[in-house]
Amino acid sequence: MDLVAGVIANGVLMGAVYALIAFGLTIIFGVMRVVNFAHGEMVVIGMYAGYFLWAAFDTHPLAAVLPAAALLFLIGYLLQFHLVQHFLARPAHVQFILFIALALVITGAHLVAFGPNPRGIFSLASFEVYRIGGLRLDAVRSQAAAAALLIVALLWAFLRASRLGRAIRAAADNRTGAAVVGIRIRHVYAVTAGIGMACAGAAGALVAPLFDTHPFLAPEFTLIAFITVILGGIGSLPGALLGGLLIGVAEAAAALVLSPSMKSVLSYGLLILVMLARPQGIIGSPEGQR
Amino acid sequence: MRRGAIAVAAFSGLLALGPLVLDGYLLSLLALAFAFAFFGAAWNLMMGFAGMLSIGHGLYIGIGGYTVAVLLVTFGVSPWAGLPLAGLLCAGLGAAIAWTGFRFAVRGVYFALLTLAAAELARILFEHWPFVGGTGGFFLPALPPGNVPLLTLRGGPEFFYFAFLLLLTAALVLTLAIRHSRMGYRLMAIREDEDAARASGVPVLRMRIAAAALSGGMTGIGGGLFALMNGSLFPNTMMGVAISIEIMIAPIVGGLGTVFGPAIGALFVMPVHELSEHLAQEAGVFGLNTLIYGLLVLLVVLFLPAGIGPSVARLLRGRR
Amino acid sequence: MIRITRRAALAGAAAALAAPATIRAQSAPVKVGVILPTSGVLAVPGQASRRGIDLGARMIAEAGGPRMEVIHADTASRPENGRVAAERLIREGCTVLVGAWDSGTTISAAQAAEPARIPLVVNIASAPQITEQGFSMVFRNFTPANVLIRNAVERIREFGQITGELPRTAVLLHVNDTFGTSIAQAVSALWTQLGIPIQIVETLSYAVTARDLSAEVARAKAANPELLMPVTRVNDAILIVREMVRQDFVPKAIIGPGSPGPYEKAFTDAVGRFGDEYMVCVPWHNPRNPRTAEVLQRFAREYPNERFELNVGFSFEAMEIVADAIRRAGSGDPAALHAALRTTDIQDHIMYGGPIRFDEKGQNNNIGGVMLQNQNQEPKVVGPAEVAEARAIYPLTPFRNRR
Amino acid sequence: MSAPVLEVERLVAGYGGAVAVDGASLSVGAGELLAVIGANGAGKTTLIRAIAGMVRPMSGRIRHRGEDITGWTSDRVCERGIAQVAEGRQVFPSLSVLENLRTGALLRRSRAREAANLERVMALFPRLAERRAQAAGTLSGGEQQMLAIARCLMAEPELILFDEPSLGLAPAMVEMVFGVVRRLHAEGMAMILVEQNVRDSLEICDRAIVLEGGAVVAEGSGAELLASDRVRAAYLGL
Repeated sequence: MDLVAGVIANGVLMGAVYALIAFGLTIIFGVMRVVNFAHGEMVVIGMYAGYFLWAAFDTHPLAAVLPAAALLFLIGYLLQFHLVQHFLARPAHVQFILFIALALVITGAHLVAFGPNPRGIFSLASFEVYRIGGLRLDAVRSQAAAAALLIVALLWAFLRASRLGRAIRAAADNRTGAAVVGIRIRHVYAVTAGIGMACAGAAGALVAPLFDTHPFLAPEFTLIAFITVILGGIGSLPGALLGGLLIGVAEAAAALVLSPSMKSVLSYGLLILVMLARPQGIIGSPEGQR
Repeated sequence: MRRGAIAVAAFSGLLALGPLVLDGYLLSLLALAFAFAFFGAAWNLMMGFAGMLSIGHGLYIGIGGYTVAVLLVTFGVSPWAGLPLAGLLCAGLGAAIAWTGFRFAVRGVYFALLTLAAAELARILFEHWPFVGGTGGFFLPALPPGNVPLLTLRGGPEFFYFAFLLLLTAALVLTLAIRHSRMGYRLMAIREDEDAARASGVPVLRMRIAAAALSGGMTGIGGGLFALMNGSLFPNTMMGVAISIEIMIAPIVGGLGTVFGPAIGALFVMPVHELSEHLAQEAGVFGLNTLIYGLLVLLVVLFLPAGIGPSVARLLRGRR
Repeated sequence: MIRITRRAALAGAAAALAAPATIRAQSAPVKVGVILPTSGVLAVPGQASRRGIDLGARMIAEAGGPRMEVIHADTASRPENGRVAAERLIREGCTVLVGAWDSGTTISAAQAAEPARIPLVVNIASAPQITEQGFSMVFRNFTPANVLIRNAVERIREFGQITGELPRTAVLLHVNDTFGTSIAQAVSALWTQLGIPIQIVETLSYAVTARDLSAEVARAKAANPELLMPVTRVNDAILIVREMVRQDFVPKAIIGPGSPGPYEKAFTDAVGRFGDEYMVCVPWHNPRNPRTAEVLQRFAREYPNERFELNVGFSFEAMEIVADAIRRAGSGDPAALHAALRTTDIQDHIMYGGPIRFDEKGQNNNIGGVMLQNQNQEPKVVGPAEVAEARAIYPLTPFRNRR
Repeated sequence: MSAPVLEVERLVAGYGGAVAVDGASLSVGAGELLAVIGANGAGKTTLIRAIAGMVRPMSGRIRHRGEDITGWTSDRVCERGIAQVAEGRQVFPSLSVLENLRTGALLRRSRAREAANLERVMALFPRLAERRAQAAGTLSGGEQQMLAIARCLMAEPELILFDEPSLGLAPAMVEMVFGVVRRLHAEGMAMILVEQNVRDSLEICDRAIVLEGGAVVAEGSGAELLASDRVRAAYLGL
């Protein structure tokens, strides 16, 4: 019983981190209608940021979250403002290749700059566990999950309550309307891209103590973010959260009952099922499916 | 149409003379370029003409490859029979996916992810299927001395050069014929505006299934030949995400929805790959090749929005 | 068992290094083409192999060996590039090829080497099929998965004799990639055949791209084995150890049969003392050979941040095999090189095992396997006794006592 | 007469290569209501969009209170107090009525007085006050038009560009829209009113221009144009 509970609990914790990654992807899509196929690469940049901060200053892994998010915000802002902006009106496959090219550039740059060797954070903190009854919850994962949920909650509040958040939601809802009321669309878009990529970067810093950082991790993150987003409903923020938790638990459950190497079968199966049966995602609105 | 046919004839005729002046290295490099040009042309039929974005075309390469290889090694069936069978199987798969997508109204990005999910599912299943060697891979025997390529459909660089050139030429002719046929116009009508096309009486479902089946079937045949060229098959390299993405780059760089786009794209991309690899080796900076390649693709999408093909065509026309 | 006396070793070294004047007098160096995945997903072992090649070439040149010019080609970890790379190197005048680390690329390159009649010395690639497909140009100085496991099983048996007991139950936890699968298949095929008294109570496989192995380790722990046998790459070995610490999973021993990973620097850097006492059975350099010590010192000087592991070692040795063949062939002619490679008989070499000889399929069957144990974050040979440099620690020190 | 609020001089604008506004000139004085009439495709909407900064003019000049604002982006134009009630209303369907209104107050010029303005527009449109928490997408067309006007007022504009505000509305709602326009006019707001409802707009305007093929072909007071045979024949069907 402890086995099942422990595995599922870990699934939930990982799910929260997936949700943060997916949150970033979905907000970019929801506002600009572009799919960031280089999202996983952004996570990896965040991981490197986390690793190097630890290596240089021996900081607590959580301390890297803000700097990583800030770095990725900047990257996202500049990329959107100067590059992606020009592709908004282009067809989906051209945007796709743009992001694939970006992904190649980032992977190549990582390989050139940091080499292929995996970089692991060795800190005693990464071996801690919290015990709740018979349940052992890994401390790093719990902290990562808590931080991820906190970030998601803060962003949600930001989008609801702040002036800029309202502008972002307005721009997502009706682009012409946003221009009509004088919203600086290009800036708002760039901020949105910044936030989306900052989510990926923060998630990267959070997982850096869990997975060792190397240049080729990215596609896995991109895929998981996609599946998560589609499950929850593309463009839906609560959907990203739900999708993340669902994927986390589903993978954990699959690792228990199936051969663990088959566990992504369940994710893909779930993905196909949702696409066929409820294309707007589990809690997304049909609006999102444009 | 006539000018296009002349262009195809000139293109293929010129390349057919290649072995007179090229050595084994350039031949095998070009064979690889033709292979990717062919995959690109097949993919282009679906995306460029019917507007169905498939990011899981590795599925057909893999299924085609394994079909031919397993038939050959396990059952002793000649690739002469294996290749058409692979084509039929993949055409069926393509049709099934197109039908599923249509039936459940899976559009745009969703359709793309459906194709990706299908390819990934197939990859994982093959990785757990001992009959095809799982992740351990599936190997073809070495060619015996005195091998007759036309019999075994396996051989040296020259054989694969001609084999893929032939496939590519066939694909170009087919693309050209379709482009100027009623089917071509219907497909492009669907691409431009599906609802309008349906309103004006285009049988959207039939057209989409036809395009997907044709594209899948062609890719399957190419995948079979690709496996014969590689000599070994692994689910990850034959149908992973990497190859699915790789085959899209050439047609988009070359010019989507044009007859020659995929070929021009592949003939541009391959040397870039090779030169950047050289450069990386010379500089001793590993990974530089990925960086250069990514930057070049980026530059092309930035500055040649329609792809290299149309820009070259405009340049040629401008000269006249 | 193979025994190498000190005298034989010295004689061999002298023979290998003292090239006859006739060769040195020749003007053109022999071009050696090296095909490796130095970029792409296999870049880690690809670049490690490259270090072995480069070091080998330099040391051979300095010792007055036959003149060689090494030309590198990168496959970007894509098998179809193996053929193109081989064709290119052949065009550039290479008369012998070395490569290509992974099995798919090796086959692809062999297909170009075969009709061109250019020998291909395989540094690393473990699929048993490589030497079973009928290629006449392939010479593999690496153990296929089945031999790897045969050696590993031998080491585990010996280990029982040293410690006085063997664990009774085991869980096999393996990565589901080409290598991991071949190893797992070989384990299940050989285990009963060789009469190992350890019962494998569960076999678990996970995807090579796994991001999280908590569930897998939890399942392994639930089976409560005395022995954990992980077959991993480096990343997942790290993940497994971290999870074992967190879940406080302490079997009596961790032994990875034929598994890469734990001896790599990335591993010991990432898990530190928690990675100590982790054992693997792999082909390895012979620490008792004085030449090995020399090579290791030189490597440490030239690559202070890297570790000399088996990718480096076998790539280094591939260069020695090539140099030896050139010396005996007396020319760079591929046919002569091929004939020389067929009759290769190198007594003294840095990797542990018997003399390097290739059978009619091009396989070297004399490669040994050692048992390595991480001690103080360095892999140490703990078996067999004739080459051991440290005593094995058994049973495993609980992780909670290491904080 | 004081300096005009807005002057447009020989404006040329369009989309892609197509020219929709071809050399139009106009001016709006303080507190003046200028009606723009013309057939479909005459360039009315493009004219509005060019002034609002949503289409970049190809040539010509736009001046606001003497300052050249040609080619400015929409946010800067809005910031100067030129607000738009756009064609198709352009509300934010998934945002609540209240949130929609608050998007009108994102500009620096009116940000500080958001609460007061909110009270004012709620008083002006009690219907919106009732539905403040409802998503804008669920409102009726007339209510959405109220929302669009109210949102525009949140910016404290000094010139409002109305683009077909009565299009597709029920007669009672058309009545309401004209009532609001009249009221704003009475309060001294400068406005440009583009309408297919030619008679009503000519009746309430101070001055009107007729646009044909993107150029101004007639100009005069509302009464003058109502009396013109050409206008009567072309736009009033008489």
